[in-house]
This record gives sequence, structure tokens and C-alpha cells, in this order.
Amino acid sequence: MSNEIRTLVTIITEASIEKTLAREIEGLGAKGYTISDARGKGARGSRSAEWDYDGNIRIEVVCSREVGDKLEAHLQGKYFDNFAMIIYSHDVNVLRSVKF
Amino acid sequence: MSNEIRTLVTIITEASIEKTLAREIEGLGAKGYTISDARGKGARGSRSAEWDYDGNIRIEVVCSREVGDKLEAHLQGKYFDNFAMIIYSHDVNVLRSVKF
Amino acid sequence: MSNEIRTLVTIITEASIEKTLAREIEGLGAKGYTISDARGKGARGSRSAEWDYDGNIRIEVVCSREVGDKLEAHLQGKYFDNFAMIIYSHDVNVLRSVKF
Amino acid sequence: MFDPIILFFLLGIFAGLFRSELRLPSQIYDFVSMILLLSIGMKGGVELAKQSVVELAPQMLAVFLLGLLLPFLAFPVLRFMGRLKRADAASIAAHYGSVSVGTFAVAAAFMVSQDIYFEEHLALLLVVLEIPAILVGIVLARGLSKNTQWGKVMHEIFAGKGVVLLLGGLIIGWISGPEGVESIKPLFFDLFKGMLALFLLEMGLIASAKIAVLRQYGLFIICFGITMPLVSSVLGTALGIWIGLSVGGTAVLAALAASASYIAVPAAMRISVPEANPTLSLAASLGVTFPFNVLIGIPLYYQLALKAHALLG
Amino acid sequence: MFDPIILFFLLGIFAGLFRSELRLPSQIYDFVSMILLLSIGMKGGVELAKQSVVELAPQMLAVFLLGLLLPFLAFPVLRFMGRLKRADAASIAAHYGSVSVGTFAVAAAFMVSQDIYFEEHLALLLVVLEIPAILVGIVLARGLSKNTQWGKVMHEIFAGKGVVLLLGGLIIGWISGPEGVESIKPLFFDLFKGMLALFLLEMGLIASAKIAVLRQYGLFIICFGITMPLVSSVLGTALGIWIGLSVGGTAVLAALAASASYIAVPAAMRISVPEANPTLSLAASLGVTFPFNVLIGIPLYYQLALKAHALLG
Amino acid sequence: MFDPIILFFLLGIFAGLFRSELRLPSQIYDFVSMILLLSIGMKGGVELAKQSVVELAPQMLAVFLLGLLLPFLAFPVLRFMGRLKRADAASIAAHYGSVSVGTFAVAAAFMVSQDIYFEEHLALLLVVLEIPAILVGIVLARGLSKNTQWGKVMHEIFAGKGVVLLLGGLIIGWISGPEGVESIKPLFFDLFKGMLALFLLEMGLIASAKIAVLRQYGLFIICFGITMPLVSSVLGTALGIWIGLSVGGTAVLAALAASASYIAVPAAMRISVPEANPTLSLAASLGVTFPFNVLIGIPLYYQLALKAHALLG
Ligand SMILES: Nc1ncnc2c1ncn2[C@@H]1O[C@H](COP(=O)(O)O)[C@@H](O)[C@H]1O
Ligand SMILES: Nc1ncnc2c1ncn2[C@@H]1O[C@H](COP(=O)(O)O)[C@@H](O)[C@H]1O
Ligand SMILES: Nc1ncnc2c1ncn2[C@@H]1O[C@H](COP(=O)(O)O)[C@@H](O)[C@H]1O
Ligand code: NA
Ligand code: NA
Ligand code: NA
Repeated sequence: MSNEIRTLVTIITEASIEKTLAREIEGLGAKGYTISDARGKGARGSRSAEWDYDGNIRIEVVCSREVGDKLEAHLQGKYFDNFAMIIYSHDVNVLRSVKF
Repeated sequence: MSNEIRTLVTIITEASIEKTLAREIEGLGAKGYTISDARGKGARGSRSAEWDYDGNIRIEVVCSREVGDKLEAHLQGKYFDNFAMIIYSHDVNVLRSVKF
Repeated sequence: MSNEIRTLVTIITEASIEKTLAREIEGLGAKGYTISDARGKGARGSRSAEWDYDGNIRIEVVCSREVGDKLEAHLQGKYFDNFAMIIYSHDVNVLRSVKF
Repeated sequence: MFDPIILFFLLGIFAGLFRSELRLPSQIYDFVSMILLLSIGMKGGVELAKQSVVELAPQMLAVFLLGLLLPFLAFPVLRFMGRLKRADAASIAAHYGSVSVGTFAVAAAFMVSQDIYFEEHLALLLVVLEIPAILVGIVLARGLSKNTQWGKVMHEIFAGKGVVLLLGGLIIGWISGPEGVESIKPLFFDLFKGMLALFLLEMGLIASAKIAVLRQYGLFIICFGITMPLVSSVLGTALGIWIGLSVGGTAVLAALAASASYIAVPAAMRISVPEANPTLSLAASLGVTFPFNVLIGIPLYYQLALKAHALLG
Repeated sequence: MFDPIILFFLLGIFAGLFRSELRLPSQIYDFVSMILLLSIGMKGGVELAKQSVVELAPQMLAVFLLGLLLPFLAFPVLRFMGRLKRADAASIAAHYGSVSVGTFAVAAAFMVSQDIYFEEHLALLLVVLEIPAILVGIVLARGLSKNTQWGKVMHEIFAGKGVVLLLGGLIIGWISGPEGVESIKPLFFDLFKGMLALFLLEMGLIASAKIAVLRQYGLFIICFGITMPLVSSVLGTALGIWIGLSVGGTAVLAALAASASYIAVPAAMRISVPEANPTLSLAASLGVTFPFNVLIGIPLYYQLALKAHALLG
Repeated sequence: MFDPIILFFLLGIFAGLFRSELRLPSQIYDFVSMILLLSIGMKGGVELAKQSVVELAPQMLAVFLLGLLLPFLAFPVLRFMGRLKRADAASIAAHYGSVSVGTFAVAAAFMVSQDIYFEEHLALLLVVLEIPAILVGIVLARGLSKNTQWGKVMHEIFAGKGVVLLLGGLIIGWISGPEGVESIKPLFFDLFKGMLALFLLEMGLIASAKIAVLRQYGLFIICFGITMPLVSSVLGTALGIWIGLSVGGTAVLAALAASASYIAVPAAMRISVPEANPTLSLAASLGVTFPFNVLIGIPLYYQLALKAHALLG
């Protein structure tokens, strides 16, 4: 297929900052994002989602390499010190590349 | 490990077409699929999943490159014009490749 | 960015073994994991998540190649014969690689 | 005096406008809706048990015809005055020809709180009125095309959660009769109004979220969303008197006619007329017409029914 | 006259067969189950408070022995007549030796709606009967292997949601006594039957989803799913009379014996006998035996108890 | 005699310690909380309708000042005796200066079950007491920095689910009056105590999950979590007498002062003082203080109020 390559950035972090993050992701130039609920464990302990406060979210952003880099830099600077958060990214083939 | 390569196609789209899509995915030769609930924002606006109607789903299909291409072509033709939908894909290593 | 490469292992399996799996994943040296709820269909039939018993989970583990291999070998040996389970993996760029 | 359920609706609207993080989890919304639908169905069914269904056939037919008529009224206005695309005009016409169970519930609660008698078997007419507009909407969008899979459309309509629970409730109520349902009254009847309050809280939140969309689509859709229910309510009132309903029953039928669907029709249109923009029709139905009916329409339709009965009844 | 909760079950079955999109969100299913389990436990506990637990010890022992016996009856039939794999035969035997709380609730509701007295402390026997079959099932599958982690198995059983809520409810009811629970009656007792109706609606949906599976496994599993409860109910009836239960209590114990687990046992088998196919045992338990007991079995067991008490009581 | 709701709390704790798989789905927790918050608000509002709000202004002011004072007492203890980081000390101080609605509900239920009169309009004071400690906590962490976005902080506080539902309920109750809310009583008032029981079951599960964390942070946090509420309750008692509350009202105000927030404050701190460790403050608030207040504190505060009223009242 006439695919093109974009970057998929996945962020796993605390549910309580969902709205703020969504705003920031748009502000940095991403044309969309997808969020789902998650639970997990990491350096900051277990986040069991048994309770509003305790849950994680999983955010996916398909975007250009540049936007992805900007996004990662921003999140690293603002959240890594004080929030449960991991970020990973990799290339994906997309259809309708103009959308991303 | 004795891995093999397959394609993982991820589709993010409107929850209301879940059943139809599941049927079509099977019909095109995929041997399985995984669905989870999601919310998000894109060209067709915000889909907040506050409400049945409004939610997204995230469908993953691990399959051969050919099935993946057929699937993408089918979905692009049938849904891209009128439905909130994005598709991306990439290679993954699988165990038990005969399953996919 | 000063990224590094790790492996992302994704496991889709029966919800009823979540606690056991989480323990085993930690035991094999992964530093964290993320779980979300899912439903789907595969060789062992449809798992619709309509009902506690019936649901799937989707586990993601970002880890080194070695831990990933150990994890896959362990799961394959212990669960593939009797449990609905698929595993796939691929490389991802991570920030703060020391966390994984 | 304000009925508290109206205050719950207003609370939802204000919380939404104030960008509060308040929301009813969607599973709770489902739960609350199920209780309301089953309850409305069962109350109607218990009443049906007291009369012969055959007697109701003419009423059902008349209401069915009303459901066929309404979208034909709405369509040209949307298409030519509103300059909407054909698919959008057809889809919105279908929304307004069909009904909203939430509006029915509020209208029924209004009658109960004011001690006004109305025919509970209107729940049956509610189901009847839900359907024809969907068929008309598809025809308006597509013409009488041979390609339309009518079987699939009918399955989509009748297998929808709303219709199954309403019809199921009707049948359960009808078979069980008043003493039969006694043991499940505490959940389905006693909690009804509290559940309706929670439902309206969420509807207020949803309605307020539509305001951003409304701004985008401009004045026409707001005017249509207020004028169309007024017109429909007059037809509903006339029909109510003609088929011999009480004042309360007439007002409830007027509210039904005035209401616009936000569940069954959007679902059916998404499948059968996917090129219609669901954001637009839901903005009208949820952002304008539902609030209008709940806050202003229902008391108005009651006054109308009173006047009309005095004149013609 | 039909009890409406049975109609809810039928509604669920029909909606499922009709491929309706109706479903109870799993969180609501959890909520409804919790209310039912706590309610059953507390009602039983309140009754226990009125008598000495020591007096009940013989009843508990007798019922425990019944729970050990039943899987030994089922296993050879499954293994040799049904030609099932050893693990599957053992697992299904465990399901049928244990109990279903849903069936208990329907049986209790049947007695209440017909004004038949039964011993509420049967809730305690329900817990007792839940457990031994699981142990027997594991032994049947594995032999008395030293590898079985019995500690883990016991934890799995007692830490399961069902047992915790039932036992917790029993203790809460027992400590609080009738006046103590008065203040939480509206949620746990008054809503009981409505919640049971919702529960049965979902069980109907689940049962209908098993039909496709049943087709695949053929006639044997259907015959077993009907015959086994009939046999068990006779043993349950005999035991009920022997330990001195009332007619209603005997019928409820028969229904318990006849019921097949679909929560505690599948969970335990998945951990301890993972090579047993859960689809098969759940198809039998949910697709055949639960509907059979709810629709036909319970009234039958009551007739049986009546007859048996007249003969032997 | 034990109130069953306390037994539900204990059941939750034991189930958690026993590593049972029992849990209330988070959507059900939300549902239950919403009912409790709206109910508390509406009861308070109905009472407010009976008196002039202006008369309450001095009480509100006094309680607001108490909310400002409490974190200033807690902070030095946490910072210098507990050797906590400044941000952590400030954040925990804010938790303990603010309130827990769950504790209020248990205190209110205690008074009702013992037939002790208390002023229902304390729900209004509950909202007032929730807020000032948050502001003080931010100032203690940051100083009076110009960078703090106070507008955003206030929005965060007032748009939070808890405040919106409590204030919304107060206003709805106030406008509707006693007869107005009659029709929604079955859901919001009759089910209140059962819902509180479910809420406490989940709180017990949550509290028991904090024990692992507590072990890690050692004795200081446990001592603080018990001593601080005792001190606060004395101040609350004094204030209650001073502003003229009844014995029951004084005890409820003491319980409010003694309670520590676990919803509004952690949410606000996460945004405004993100370097504070939420695990620590929640371990104290949920793992120590909430159980202490529910199991021991509330009856104690009532004795205190009795004594104090005898001496000074
Ligand atoms: N190695 C990992 N693999 C997958 N998910 C992880 C990993 N480490 C952390 N997470 C997820 O990221 C969240 C925050 O991580 P942390 O900041 O390490 O506590 C955790 O709650 C997990 O859901
Ligand atoms: N750039 C993106 N990154 C991740 N998810 C996206 C992106 N764009 C759209 N989506 C998701 O796909 C859904 C449909 O997209 P759209 O058709 O653009 O409205 C949205 O609701 C999002 O959940
Ligand atoms: N080809 C596939 N693509 C995506 N998910 C799959 C696939 N096959 C199986 N799954 C998921 O893995 C679960 C277990 O698979 P199985 O063991 O094949 O029944 C299924 O319930 C699906 O959720
Ligand atoms: Na209409
Ligand atoms: Na049995
Ligand atoms: Na306090």
C-alpha cells in the first residue's frame, strides 16, 4: 500500500493529569491522540486503578518525528521528576499520512 | 527465540461499528483480533467515551503482510470517508507464528 | 533525543491469571508492566469480556532483550498449552533507559 | 415550585459549562438507562393488561402515521432553508420524527408530580413512534434504492437496547400484572425518580458539551431545534385529542412528538446513512431540543393540551 | 402466574438469540452480584443469630459429605459414558458437586413468592457445599499428588469474591441481628428481587451465548446437564429430610445439590487443573443446567420435597 | 451493639489483608460516592431552607478560620519532628487541615443510629472546611510565590467532583425543600446507609492496601495519623460549643476537624505541589486516620462533646 512512515509515541502515566496532557499534546502540534485506561507497576510503585486516584492512562500519539521529539522533550522536562510516567516510541506505517 | 515476523495492524475507530468490523476482519482471513475501549481526538473532533455513542475502540490484528494489506485496503475504501478512523501498522516478532 | 533501544513485549491472555502473571513478570527481572482490559477472538474462541470470567487482559512489558527472551520462554512453556494467549514483541526507543 | 429532577439537569449543565470533572461513568449511565427503560415498559405493560390490545390498534396506527409524517415536514426545511446536504437533512429529519425516552420520562414525571392523570400505556405508543421515522429518513437519503438492506435495518432497530428493554418491559408487565411486579417495585418503581435525576444530571453534562459544536453550526440549527418541536407538539396534541387521550395523555403524546431521538436514530443512521454527520444531528437533538423540552416544552405542551381539550375535547 | 424474575431470564435468552446488543456492563453485573451475595449472607446470618451454631454442626457435616459424594457420582459417567478426557471429566464433576448462588437465590425467591417457609440459614450450608467438590475434582484430575499446592488451592477458594461476601454477610448478619441490619435493609433486602431480576436478565444473555458452543459438543453434555441435577436433587431431598429441614428448606437444599457452579469452581480449576477446557464445563453449567433449574427444576424439586415429606417426613 | 456499616469496613480490611480478590469496580465506587455526596448535600440543603443563611455566616467564617489554622499546627510537627521534605510536610498538613466526606457520613450515621440530634446544615460547613487548608498547604510549600496560578487552583478545587456534588446537592435541597425531595428520597435517602456500607467495604480494602506502604515509612507517620486527629478534634469541639452547636453537632464538627482529606486535597496537591509524594500522604490519611476515626475516633469525639457541653455548654 502507499504507506508512509510516522512515529507512534506511547505515554503511560497518572490518570489525574489526562486533561492537562491532552491540551499540551495538541499545543505541541499533534493532530490527534488516543487514550485508554490502564493499571501497572513501575519505579513509583503499584498503580492498581482500584480507585480514581490510583489509575494510569495510556496515551498514543501518531505524529511526525519532529513533533514526537518535541513532545518527548516537553514531557521529560515537566513530568519525569514528579510523576509516574514512561514514554516509548517507534516507527509505524500510516495510511492517509496527511492526517498526522 | 525462534521468532517469526508478522504485521500488527492497529485500527482506532468508532465503537458503534465494532461488531461489523469484527466480522469483516475475520472474513478477510485474520485468525484473531483484540479490542479495547478508548477515547481520543482527531480530525472528526473529540470522542470522549462519556457516553456509549461517543466512544472509540482500538482493534489490534496480528497477521501476515498480505492479510494486513487487504485489511487496510478494505477499511480505507469502506470507512475512511465517513467514519472517525485511523490505521497504523508495523512489524512484530511472534511466537507460534502458525497462529497468525 | 538521547534515546536507547529496548524491547516491548505484549501479552494478550485470560484475565483470570493477571495476579500470577504480574508476579512472574517481576520475578523474571522486568522493572514494571502495564495492564489494560481487552476482549477478542482467537484459536480458543471468542472472549467477550461480558463477564468477569470471560475477559482478556493486555500486558505490556518494556525490558531488555534478555529479560524479554526469558519472559517469552517462560510464558510459552507454562501457558501456551492450556491458556488463551498470544505474545508479540518489537523494539522501541525509550527515554530514561535506566528504568527498564 | 421547581421539581428537583429539573435542578439535577441544570446542575449538569452548569457543571459542564464550568468544566467540572464531574461525569457519570458510562456503565452507570447504562445501568440507570436500563432501570428507566424497564420501568417505563413495565408500567405500560401493567396498564395494557387492563385493556384489550385490539382496542389500541387504531391508536397505534394513528401514531405510526404521525411518525411517517413528521420527517417529511422537517426534511424540506432542513434541505432548503438550512441548505444542508441531503444526507444530513434526511438524518436530522429522522431524529425529529422519532422520539426520546428521556423526554417521555420527564413528561411522565411532570404529570405524576402535578397529580395529572395520563395513560401509562403511552409507553407502547412510544415504541411505535420510535420506528417509522427511521425508515423515512433512509428513504429520504437514498431514495427507494434496491440496495438498502431493509432486513438489516429492521434488525438494527429492533435489536437495539432501547427497543428490547421497552418491549421486554411491556411484555413482562403485561404478563405479570400489578401484583406480579409488586416484588420488584422497590428497584424499578420506587427508585424511578431518583434514577431519572441521575440520568438528567448526565444529560445536562452531555448537553453542555454540545454547545461548542452548536457555535460552529450557527443559528439555523438552534432555531430548527426549537421550532420543530413546537410544530410537532401541535400535531401531537391534535392527534391526542383525536384518538381520545386524556389531557395528561395528550400532553405526553405532544412531548413525544416534540422530542428528538438521540439513541436509536443516530445508531441506525450511522449504519444506513453513514455520510450524514452525527455531530450535527446530535448537537441539535441533545444540545437544543432535549433541554428545550425539559425546561420549557413540557409545561407548555400541558397548557396546550388543556386549552385544546377545552376547545375541542 | 409467572414470576417476573423468570420473565427477565427469558427476556435475556431471547435478546441473546436475537443477537440484540443488550448487555449488562460487567461492572454492573459485579455490583448486582455483590448485593445478592451480601444479602443472602446477611439474611442467613440474622437467622443463625437465633440458634446455636453447635446445633448446626451435624447439618454442616452432612452437607459437606454430600459435596464430597456428588463429584464421585458424576466423574465415571463423564469419563466413560461421555468419553471425556480425565481432566475435563474431573473438572465438570467438580462443577456439579459444588453450587450456584444464583440458583439458590431463585429457589429462595420462589419460596418467598409462594409463601413457603424455608430455613434462611441454608446460606451457611450453601458455603459449606461450595467447597468439597473442588478438592475432589482436583484429586480426580491429579490423583493425591504431592505436587498439588493445597494451601494455594484453599486460599484461592476462600479468598474468592463469592465466599468472602457470603461469609462476610453471614458474620455481619449474625453480629448485627435483625434490628442491626434494619438501617441497611432498603439496599440489601428491599431491592433484592429487583437485583435478582437484572442478574437473571444477564444470565439469560450468557446462557444464550453458550448455545453455539453446545452445538459443537453434542448431545451428551446436554443430557448430562439435565440428568445430573435430577439425580443430585433426589439426594439433596433425602438429605434435607434426614437433617430435619422443612419442606421449603428441603426443596432449597435439593436445588442447591442440583445446581452447578459457574464462578468458584471454574476459577479454581483454571488454576489447579488448567488442562481442563473451561468452555466445555461452562457450556454445561451455564447453557444447560442453570436454565433447566431456573425454568423447570425448582418447581419440580418443591413437588419432590412435598411428596417426600408426605411419605417420610 | 456494632453498627453493621462498621462491620463492612472491617470486612474490607480483613478481605484486603487476606489478599482476597474482592474489589468494588471503580465505576461502582463512583456511583456510590455520588449518591452519598448528593444525599449529604440535599439533606443539608433541606435544613438550610429552614433558616436564614445570613445567620450562618459567622459559623462559616469561624470554621473557615479553623481550616486555616489546622495546617499551621501540623506543618512544623511534620517538618521538624518528622523530618519530612518541605513539600511533603506542606501537603500532609493540607490533608489534615481539610476534611473527609466519608468520615462525615459515618459520624452522621453514628448520630442517627444513636438517636442523637445534630445540625444537618453541617454539610455546608463541611464544604467550607474543605477549602482553606488547600490554600495554606500551597503557601507552605511554595511561599507566597507570584508563580502560583491561584485562579487555576480555585478552579481545580471548585470544579472537583466532590465540591460540585455537595454544593449542587445543597442548592437542590435548599430550593426543593422537604416536600420537593420526597419523590427522590428512595434513592438518595433510603438507600443512604446501605450505600455507605458498600463505600466502607471498599475503604477497608483501600486502607488495608496502604499497610505495606506504612511499613516502609515507619512509626512517625502512624503516630502523627493518630495524634493529629485527636488534637484537631479538641479544637473542633471547642469551636462547636463556641458557635452554639448541639452536642451531636459538636461531635460531628470534631470528627470533621479530625478527618483528613483523601480526594480533594491529593488532587489539588498533585497539580500545585507535584513534588510532594502522594503515596505518603494517602498512606497517612487512608491507612491510619480514616480507620482510626471510623473505628475509635467518632465515639470518642461524642464522649468529648458530652463532657465539654456538661462543663461549658
Ligand atoms: N518496564 C515497564 N514496562 C511497562 N510498563 C511500565 C514499565 N515501567 C513502568 N511502567 C508503567 O508506567 C507507569 C509509571 O511508571 P513509573 O514512573 O516507573 O512508576 C507504571 O505504573 C506502569 O504502568
Ligand atoms: N494523530 C493521532 N494519534 C493518535 N490517535 C489519533 C490521531 N488522530 C486520530 N486518532 C484517534 O483516531 C480517532 C479517529 O480519528 P479521526 O478520524 O481523525 O477523527 C480519534 O478519535 C483518535 O482516538
Ligand atoms: N491474530 C490475532 N491478532 C490479535 N489478537 C489476537 C490474535 N489471535 C488471538 N488474539 C488475542 O489473543 C487471545 C487469545 O488467543 P488464542 O489463544 O488464539 O485464543 C484472543 O482472545 C485475542 O484477544
Ligand atoms: Na419527535
Ligand atoms: Na451441585
Ligand atoms: Na481535618
